[in-house]
Order: sequence, then structure tokens, then C-alpha cells
Amino acid sequence: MKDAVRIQSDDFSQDEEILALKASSRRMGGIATFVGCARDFSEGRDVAEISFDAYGSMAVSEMKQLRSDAIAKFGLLDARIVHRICTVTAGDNIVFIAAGAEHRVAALEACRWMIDELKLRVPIWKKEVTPQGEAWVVPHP
Amino acid sequence: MKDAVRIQSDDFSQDEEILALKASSRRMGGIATFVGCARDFSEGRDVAEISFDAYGSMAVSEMKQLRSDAIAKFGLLDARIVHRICTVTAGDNIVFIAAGAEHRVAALEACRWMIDELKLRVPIWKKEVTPQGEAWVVPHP
Amino acid sequence: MIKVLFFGPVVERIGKNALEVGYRDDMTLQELRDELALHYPLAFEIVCFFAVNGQHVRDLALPLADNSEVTFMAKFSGG
Amino acid sequence: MIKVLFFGPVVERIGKNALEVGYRDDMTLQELRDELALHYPLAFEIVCFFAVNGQHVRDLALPLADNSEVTFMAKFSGG
Repeated sequence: MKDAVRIQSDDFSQDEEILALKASSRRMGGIATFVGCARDFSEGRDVAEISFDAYGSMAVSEMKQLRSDAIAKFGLLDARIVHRICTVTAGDNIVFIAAGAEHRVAALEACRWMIDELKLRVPIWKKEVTPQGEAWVVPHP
Repeated sequence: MKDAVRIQSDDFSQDEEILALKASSRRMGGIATFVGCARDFSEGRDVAEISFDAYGSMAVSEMKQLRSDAIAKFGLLDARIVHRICTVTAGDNIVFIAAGAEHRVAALEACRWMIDELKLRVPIWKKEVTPQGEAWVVPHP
Repeated sequence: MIKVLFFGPVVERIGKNALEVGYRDDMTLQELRDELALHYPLAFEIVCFFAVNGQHVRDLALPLADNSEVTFMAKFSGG
Repeated sequence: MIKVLFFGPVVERIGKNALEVGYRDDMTLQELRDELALHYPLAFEIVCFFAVNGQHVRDLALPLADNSEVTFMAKFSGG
């Protein structure tokens, strides 16, 4: 089975990830997921493609820590985080978060918390290629 | 392509549902999903299987209304709701909710709202089969 | 004729999933409910939602049309 | 020797993704930052996170050990 936390170039399968998540417990009643994907338009500009840079070793260790923190904070049965580092175009998947818990509230809250925290903690940067040139994305507060 | 709102006996594929959701727009940056599944233990009792009864025609029309309401309320690009009506055992999928939006907050909030509302609005009832016999599930307030 | 439907936990307490009640002029949902509750008190203990022709109805004063499909439902537990 | 790493938008402003700085006794993260900021002011305008050996560091008074890996990072935009 694939690691619960990964950085990879290839796309991921939600079915495969959910199956792996479920394998951890037969008490899981709720699974919340978030998929972030590439848009063809951002901040008023067309976007042809998005590429990434990452501090790979730190990004993976931060994602592992984030997963453990979420499991402890929300009493999850399991959680998974996958981030692609490659060049993507509109519609392509970028990030996958899954939280599994006995009941839905914990799963839903943990999923939201994980994607919010990932954006704050994990050293990955996004560059948009537009008809006007390339630009690193400046996140809003 | 399958309908965005369905009641069915068969299992569903998250990959297939997400692909269908994404097909509606290239502006979709965030997709939140919720999967409810059968647990082997509930309210202190082992659960061998779960079966369902539904007021089918009303359930589908309520689910369609719920999807439209969510799209309008949260400015979603698309949403999908699938509920299985059959007999399931631990680990099996029961319900699938997906919300796709330009940005993650709308998708995450809509997903949570839809599963909460589904439980309040949609005429479906769950019966648990335990070693002590069968019992219709009484939802907590 | 009014067609009355039951589902899930209500069926179990009524012993059947449908029955028919003769239509009377100016009949309201409240009257139909009270009449059935007299015959099936245990079932109506758990009834808390009402639908007419597949639409949620909150106001029991609603007059019923002939040939309506009326449903008395327990709290939902899907999802 | 201190190994200094840069990523993404910072690389673009520095012109390279790594450099080495001689180690001095009692050297702090603040001193290293100030020294580099003098040479690369544009890059340090956007630096807002610091890591030492792959761990977030918030206190710039942290003394650096020889052979540390130090990273000066712009706001993250992953996810």
C-alpha cells in the first residue's frame, strides 16, 4: 500500500486513497476529502499551466507532522495527504487530503483544518504561466 | 454521464464522480467530498449489516432540490449527491456528496452543509442488524 | 380516495406500508392524522414529518385534495 | 560551513538555489540573515519563514551549529 503522506509527480486516484484509508479501521463512519486542482483562470488572468517548487524533505516531514497533529486533534481513525510536484494544466489534480473518523463532524473539520494548515506550514511554491509571462503565486492572508 | 443526483443499489466510484463534477467547469479550484460508510459498531452494539427504506420519488426530488440550494447558497460550480439503498456491511459506502467551487472555502462549507441537510430533509431510514436483533436507527438531535 | 404511505420504522408499527382512506370535502391533513393516530397510536408516537404528493408539509391545516398521496414519516436516518 | 538553500520565488531573486557561508563561533540565524540580506535585498523583501535542518524556526536568536542547512523562504503557496 502507498504511504499515507506523499509528494509525487503522478496523479492520484481518490478510489485508491479512500480504500487505503478505510483499510485502517472498520469503525470509520465518515470520510471527508479535499482535492485542489488547477484552474484556467486566476486573479483576472488566463493560466496556461502551473509548476511547483518544493523543499522536498522538509515538505514531507511537515506533511507527516500535519497528519499526526490532525489525527490527535480531531480523534481521527486515519488521514492521508498527497501533493503533486510537476507541471499541471487546467483541471489537473494538485493536492489530496482525506480524513476518516467514526463520525462525520470530526472528519469534516479535520479535512478543512488540514488543507488550511498545509497552506501555512508546508514549503511548496506555485508558479503560474500566463500569456503575459510567468509569476510565482503570492498567497493572500 | 451519470446523473448528478441518484439513488442506487450499486456502489459508486469517487474517481468517476469527481471526473463528472470537474467536467462542468475549468474554473474549479477546490472539490470537497464526504463519504458516509457502514461501521461494524454503533451505540455500543456490534452491527452485522445495515439496510434501508426510502420514499424513493420524494428522496430523489429532495436531493435534487438540496443540490440546487447548495449551488445557489455557496456559489458552487457543480455538486453531486449519491445515496445507496441496499444492504451493506462494515466498510461499505452509503452516501457520497461532492461540492466543486472556484475556491476551497465554498466547496468545504457546501459539502458540510449538504450532508447535514440531507440527514434532515431526505426521507431515507436506516435499520441496523445486530446480534440482538434488528432496530431502526433513531437519529440524535 | 386518499392514498396513505408509510416507510421504515412507521411500517413496522402499522403492519403495512400503505392504506386508503375515503375522501371527504374540506378534509385537512390534521383530520387525517388524528383519525389514523386513533387506530395506530404506537406508529404515530414516532411520526414527525408529513408529506403531501411528495412535498414536505409543515402546516397541518392544509386542506387535502381528492387522490392526494399523503405520507406520515418518522425522523429520517439516511446518510 | 553553513549550507544555505533557496526555493521558488526566492531563487528567482537570488539567481541561484544554494550557497555556502563560512561558519563563525556563536553565529546566530539573525546574523546570517542580516549578512545575506545586505547582498540580496530584493530576495529578502519576500523572505518570511526560516528553517534550520528542515525545521521551522521562529526565534532568529537561535545559535547555528557548524554544517547546518539553513533555508530562507517566501510565503508558501502550495495546496
